[in-house]
Amino acid sequence: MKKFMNGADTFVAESLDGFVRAHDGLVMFGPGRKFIRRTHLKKGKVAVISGGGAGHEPMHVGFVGHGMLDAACTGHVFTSPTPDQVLAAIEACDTGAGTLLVVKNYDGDVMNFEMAAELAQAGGRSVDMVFVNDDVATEAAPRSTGRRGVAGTLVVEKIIGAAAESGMPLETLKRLGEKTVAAIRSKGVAIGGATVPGGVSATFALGPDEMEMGVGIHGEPGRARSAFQNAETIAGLLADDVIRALVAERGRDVLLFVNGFGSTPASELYLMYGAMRKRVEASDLVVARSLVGSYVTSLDMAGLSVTLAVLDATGCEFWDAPVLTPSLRWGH
Amino acid sequence: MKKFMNGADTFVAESLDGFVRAHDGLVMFGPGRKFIRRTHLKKGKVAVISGGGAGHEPMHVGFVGHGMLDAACTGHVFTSPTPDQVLAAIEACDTGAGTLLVVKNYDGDVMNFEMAAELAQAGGRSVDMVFVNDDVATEAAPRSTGRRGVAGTLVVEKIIGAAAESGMPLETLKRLGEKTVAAIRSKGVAIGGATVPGGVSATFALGPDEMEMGVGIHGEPGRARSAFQNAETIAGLLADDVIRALVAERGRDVLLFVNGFGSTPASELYLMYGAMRKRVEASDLVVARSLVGSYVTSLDMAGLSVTLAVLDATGCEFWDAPVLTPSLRWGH
Amino acid sequence: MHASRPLLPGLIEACHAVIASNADHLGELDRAIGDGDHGTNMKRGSEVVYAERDQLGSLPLPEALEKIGMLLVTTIGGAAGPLYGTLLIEMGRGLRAGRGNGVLVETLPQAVAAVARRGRAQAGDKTLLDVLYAVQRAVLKQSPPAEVAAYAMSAARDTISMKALRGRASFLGDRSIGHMDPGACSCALLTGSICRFLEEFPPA
Amino acid sequence: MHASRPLLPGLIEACHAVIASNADHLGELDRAIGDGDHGTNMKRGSEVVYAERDQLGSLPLPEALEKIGMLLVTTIGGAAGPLYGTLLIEMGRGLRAGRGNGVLVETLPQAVAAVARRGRAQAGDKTLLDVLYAVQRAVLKQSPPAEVAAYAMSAARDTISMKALRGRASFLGDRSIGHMDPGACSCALLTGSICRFLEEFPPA
Ligand SMILES: Nc1ncnc2c1ncn2[C@@H]1O[C@H](COP(=O)(O)OP(=O)(O)O)[C@@H](O)[C@H]1O
Ligand SMILES: Nc1ncnc2c1ncn2[C@@H]1O[C@H](COP(=O)(O)OP(=O)(O)O)[C@@H](O)[C@H]1O
Ligand SMILES: [Mg+2]
Ligand SMILES: [Mg+2]
Ligand SMILES: [Mg+2]
Ligand SMILES: [Mg+2]
Repeated sequence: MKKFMNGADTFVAESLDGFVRAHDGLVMFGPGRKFIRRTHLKKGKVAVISGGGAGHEPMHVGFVGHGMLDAACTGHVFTSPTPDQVLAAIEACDTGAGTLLVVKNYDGDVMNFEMAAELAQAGGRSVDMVFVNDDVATEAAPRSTGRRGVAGTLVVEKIIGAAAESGMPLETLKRLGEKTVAAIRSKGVAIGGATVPGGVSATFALGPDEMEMGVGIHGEPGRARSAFQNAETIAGLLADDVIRALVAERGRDVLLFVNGFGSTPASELYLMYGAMRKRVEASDLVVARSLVGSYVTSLDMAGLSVTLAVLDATGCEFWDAPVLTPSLRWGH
Repeated sequence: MKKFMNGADTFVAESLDGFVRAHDGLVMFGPGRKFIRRTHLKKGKVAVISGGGAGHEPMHVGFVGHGMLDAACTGHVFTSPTPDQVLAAIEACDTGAGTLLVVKNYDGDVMNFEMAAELAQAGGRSVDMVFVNDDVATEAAPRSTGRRGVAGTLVVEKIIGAAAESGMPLETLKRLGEKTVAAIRSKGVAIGGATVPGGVSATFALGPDEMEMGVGIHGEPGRARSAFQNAETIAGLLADDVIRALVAERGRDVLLFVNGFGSTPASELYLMYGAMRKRVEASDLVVARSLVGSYVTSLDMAGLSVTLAVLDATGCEFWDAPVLTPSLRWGH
Repeated sequence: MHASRPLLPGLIEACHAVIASNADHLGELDRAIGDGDHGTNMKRGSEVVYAERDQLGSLPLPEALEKIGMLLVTTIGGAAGPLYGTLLIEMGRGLRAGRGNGVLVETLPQAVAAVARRGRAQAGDKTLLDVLYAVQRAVLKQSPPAEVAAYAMSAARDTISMKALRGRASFLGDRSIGHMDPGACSCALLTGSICRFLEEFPPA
Repeated sequence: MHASRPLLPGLIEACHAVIASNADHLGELDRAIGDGDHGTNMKRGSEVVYAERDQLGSLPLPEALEKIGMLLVTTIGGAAGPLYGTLLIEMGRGLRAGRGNGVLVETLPQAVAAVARRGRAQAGDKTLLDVLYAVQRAVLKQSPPAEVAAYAMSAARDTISMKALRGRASFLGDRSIGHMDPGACSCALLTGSICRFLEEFPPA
């Protein structure tokens, strides 16, 4: 597979190195390059830290900065970072008001972040966690891992990040995080698999007229393979599932976020945004905020996801609040 | 070819429609949807207008807004817009200080914009043009079209846009534009062709170990096909050519812009940014500003380009000036 | 078909038909040394003109030609739009201004010169101009239609060995050699189609 | 090889070898119902432990086990890191705390329970726990090494027909049925390798 890299072993490290150099002033490496943090911490603010496997760029490192994350820990490709990375980030960014970890709901991520939280707590720090689980393609059974976290993570990090910036204390922030998570649902479709650095082929192969519905962001197969359709039909399949899962009353304000998985051009994302928006409005929801772009990716996977988040007045306020990160900026 | 669309004929119109809806408040359609303009014009400012074929999104429409363009005209895929589109944009955005058209150097674009300029001038308006020609893969012969315009167009639009916002009059603005163009060079590489909506195959086919060097942004073949290489080597091939063509004295400040062509993930762009930066610094140039992202694309082409722009103090100032557009935002 | 068939709508139909059946081929030529859209560009233009053919047929010839040119300019875009558009606009204006004593072909030299100015191009640059110059030469020496068509196609073939100096193909440098220029091809095809029509239905 | 070979470095070598030669297979299993990295994850972990084998061999067994666990936790990441790490850390801590009268295998129940707590998982969830429980049962009834290994592999095979309730495979729902769980496979492979080593070089 042709990839712009020097070798699979150094891929993540070299990519992060380029990232930090491109955005120096805004972000910097922590000791031992275990995490990337914002250059200037704000004393007395709850530290908001996230992270996950590499391959989702610009998430999470692209969301480090004023109004969003204090630090992000990156693991190997599609592999959760280790507890020592997260612990080091907590120790660097906790300025006294404690730390909230935003974790996507994968057992690997949950366990590694949890071990870090336990170690930090054993060291006397206040640490709490919010788990993002927005993917409706993965329904929660009574005794299972439940829904995984996908593009909705960006929304949680933005809203929590803004609330933390406003001085919200840890407990309230965690509650806001849980409320935010509960009001977000996503669904994705792929028209081509991801190629992992060093891998010999795509994570799954699709025929020229096939698509994979209900995919996540790790190049894994989705819930079902079916015939490729036109934009209207796909928009319907995605949006209807998400709207149904959201159980929002008519007339509510929502954020509509169309997210590319890595190799879907902006023109197609915008086209799908238009198609989804019609669906959402036909369900008597009000598209009050929008985001379109490849923010939560799966290496070079072709495809996209749609995320809907119900926003109350507080949610809108925190969504609109100033953010200054490598990948999201507004409101200054 | 699998594309998120309803049909090739409606692809551009539906994509632009989604774009305007996603960014309403910032941008709007002009009459007859002939162009997209910023919602609020600034009286007495020179209007800066650009445009080109569709397929380069987010360029140019993504650069409409405060500090950059007043309007952008989009043609069919890879086809220059028509003179009536450009004329309509001029008529809507000229608030008395005249209009500067930023045009990429393709005969089609040049002729259509020129016809529009002539019509506007015949109607008594002041209109001038700046032609961007940054691609070193296309060397200028005495009697030829010369170098084509590629990703450096973003830099010209940013700097000219900021200068216009500062109140610079038309003549001075045109001179600044020409000076800026003269100090920008780019070169691109593709590892896969583009698939045009409605087309049955990619614009060119590459073997699993091949790359096309010196490509533009219209899915056209480049200057030479060669064996795919690792990131260091490709960075060298691109950066060295661009540095050589730039003929900048040692110690000069430059902007280093690594641009994805549509389906190259951010992780690989950042990795290449790091590799290029080493090359640039080894040539005793100072990377004073950076930009990494898929801004000037060629539909879903896989590959990237590197752009270097020598920045003097004025250039830095206009580059840093506030910009608030759908796709570029900083400094507010 | 009968000889009293109105000239302009007939010519428009003929041009529309030749573009429709050759659009894919033109696209392929353009994919080799350009951006692959010359077929769809020409088709888009010819369809708009075709849709207006009756209305255009009811106009005096100079106005009709100018109108066709404007339609091409405002629908084609790209390089082909301004070039074919300029050709027809200038012929119409020439006729109206009484150039060449009202003989249509006599307006060609000035119209072709306007195309060359618009494109900043010369003979030998591997563009549709190479065909236009050939047509102009043949027409001015009053060659019969079949011969004019043959000259045009031969001029288009001559572009194969040329290195492009204008248009997108120029960006390819030496790699442009060995391919027929798409604009030259469309121009020769249109010429052929017009000439065949004029042979079959000679204007009164 | 000779019988006086030191136990821990030998076991480490055996584990390293079985992972090295099965990494691609583990990756493939994980590609089917996970994210394809289980092979490289296990390899990364085993290589770090392998590089430290002599130093680890010089430590008292409880400390060595804990240290190996920490190495796995800090190098593997993903789900496998905390799970295998917890197993070894807890066995080491158990030994040190005098659990099971200093008999290594007697520390298994509490260590496996810690793994289950960390993973919030139960028997039948289609994870490496299904193999760990089988090993624990066999070991506690003092089955000979070859039999323990057979139980482990059979438990791994039993995961094929299960529907995953934990880990990434759970996201696939019914689509997870029909594939062996990668973690169960690595766990059975490691068990087999350890058992073969212990048969060949029975500890003093
Ligand atoms: N400067 C020019 N002068 C004359 N003819 C030109 C010029 N540039 C391009 N052409 C003609 O236009 C043709 C390409 O038209 P088309 O593909 O429709 O536009 P574009 O090149 O903008 O995609 C070329 O094959 C050539 O014959
Ligand atoms: N919650 C859990 N409890 C027990 N075992 C688990 C759990 N989640 C995953 N596993 C085991 O981990 C294996 C996957 O490991 P690995 O691929 O290295 O990590 P990841 O799933 O993070 O990519 C699964 O095959 C399964 O055996
Ligand atoms: Mg993983
Ligand atoms: Mg074109
Ligand atoms: Mg073309
Ligand atoms: Mg895995």
